Amino acid sequence: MTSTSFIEINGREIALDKDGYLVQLADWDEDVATSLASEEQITLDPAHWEVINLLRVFYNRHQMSPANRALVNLVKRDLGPDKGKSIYLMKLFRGSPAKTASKISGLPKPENCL
Amino acid sequence: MSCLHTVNRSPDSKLLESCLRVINADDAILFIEDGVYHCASKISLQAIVETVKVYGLREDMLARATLSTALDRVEPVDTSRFVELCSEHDKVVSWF
Amino acid sequence: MTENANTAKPAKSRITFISRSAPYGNNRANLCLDMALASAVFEQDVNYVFLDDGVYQLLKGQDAAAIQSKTLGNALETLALYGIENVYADQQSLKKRGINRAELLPGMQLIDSDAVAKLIESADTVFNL
Amino acid sequence: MKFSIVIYAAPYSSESAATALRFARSLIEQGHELYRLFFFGDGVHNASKLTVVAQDEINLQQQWSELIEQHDIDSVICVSSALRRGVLDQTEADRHELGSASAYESSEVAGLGQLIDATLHSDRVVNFG
Repeated sequence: MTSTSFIEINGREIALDKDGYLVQLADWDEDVATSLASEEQITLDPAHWEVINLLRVFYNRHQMSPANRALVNLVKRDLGPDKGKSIYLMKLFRGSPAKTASKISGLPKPENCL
Repeated sequence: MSCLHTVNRSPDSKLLESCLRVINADDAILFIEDGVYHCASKISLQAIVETVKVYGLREDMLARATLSTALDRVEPVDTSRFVELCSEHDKVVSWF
Repeated sequence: MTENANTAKPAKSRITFISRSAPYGNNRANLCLDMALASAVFEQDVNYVFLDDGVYQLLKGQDAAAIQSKTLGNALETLALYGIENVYADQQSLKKRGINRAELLPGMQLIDSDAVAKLIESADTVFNL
Repeated sequence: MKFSIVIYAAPYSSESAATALRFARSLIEQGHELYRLFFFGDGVHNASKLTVVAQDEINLQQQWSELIEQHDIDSVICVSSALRRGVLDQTEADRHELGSASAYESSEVAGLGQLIDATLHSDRVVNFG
């Protein structure tokens, strides 16, 4: 078993693995997302939410977490060319946008293959 | 640009058929593993156009008792010649 | 990726993937897709060809939940998002299996055997499984 | 000439892993360079060190490891294939808190980027499955 830590949200104990990903994907809700974001020093605003919602729809449909390239194209396709840019997403989600945004959106931890 | 195709399954598999559909006339085929059962099969070899060179991996033919029954069209090659064939052709496509 | 200073090679190669296996019964279709997506992430020039039983991957309406598996057809829909535009289905393989164009996922270009041969010929590397 | 070899087959289940091993040996003997071995899918079992083989049969995994060490070959086990199949190096075993490693130290667990890199830096990529 991977060692876990817990964050308390609305009286619920939410288990995180040591990389900060949800142990149970079903634990995700908007309050959990807000809390996961704050662990990354990110305060969620509507610009973040539209990407988070897009990612969750993408995951539910395709059962995969997109790599950065696919995320950029996904945002470009669904939110328009102004937002479908690495630089825009990097401002919203520091580090690797696909990884950070996937974590906050409650998607599974990537297998490090890509 | 010529290409070496390796085929590793027996005639029942239809793997050779797939390979032959997309092969170019100056390519070559090397039968390996269970693929060497093609080496004694007139039907298999007839399906391969004359310009395509046909090889069989000697070690696999020996193991499967197909070395002595192989048809003249097939040139038995050992693994070191397999390596040479890979470098003599521009690329290798493995059918398995 | 590790760069080796004494091997100056172009940063881009042309890779043709031939996906020849039906989904679910074994993992070859998934391995092929994983390789192609990785190639796209590393910005290689990718061609993706569905041949033989591989065309079964393209059927619309797959739902693999009942066999505890991810639905491959839904994953294939992401090829375009990964920048893989050259996606082909072999006409003869479809015909042999009685599959009509209308039954296929969108975005497939139907090609004949000669065109598949050309995609093999023009590639630097071919992955075929 | 620079070769890379991709192995999809588990040892013993089919002949392919043994064919690949003989091919690898032969190309090295002929003075070619083996740029990378890439074990993918069931092929990752070739890197498992927790194996016992009858005394009068060859231990393929051990022979791979000896070849890799003897010639200092860059040998990669695909991480997503390996984790699923329990072939772990110490780093992955520690990361997932699974105790001891099960892969030979001669191979490294890494991603598909290493395969793409191999296609870029090799003159020939030869697949065995």
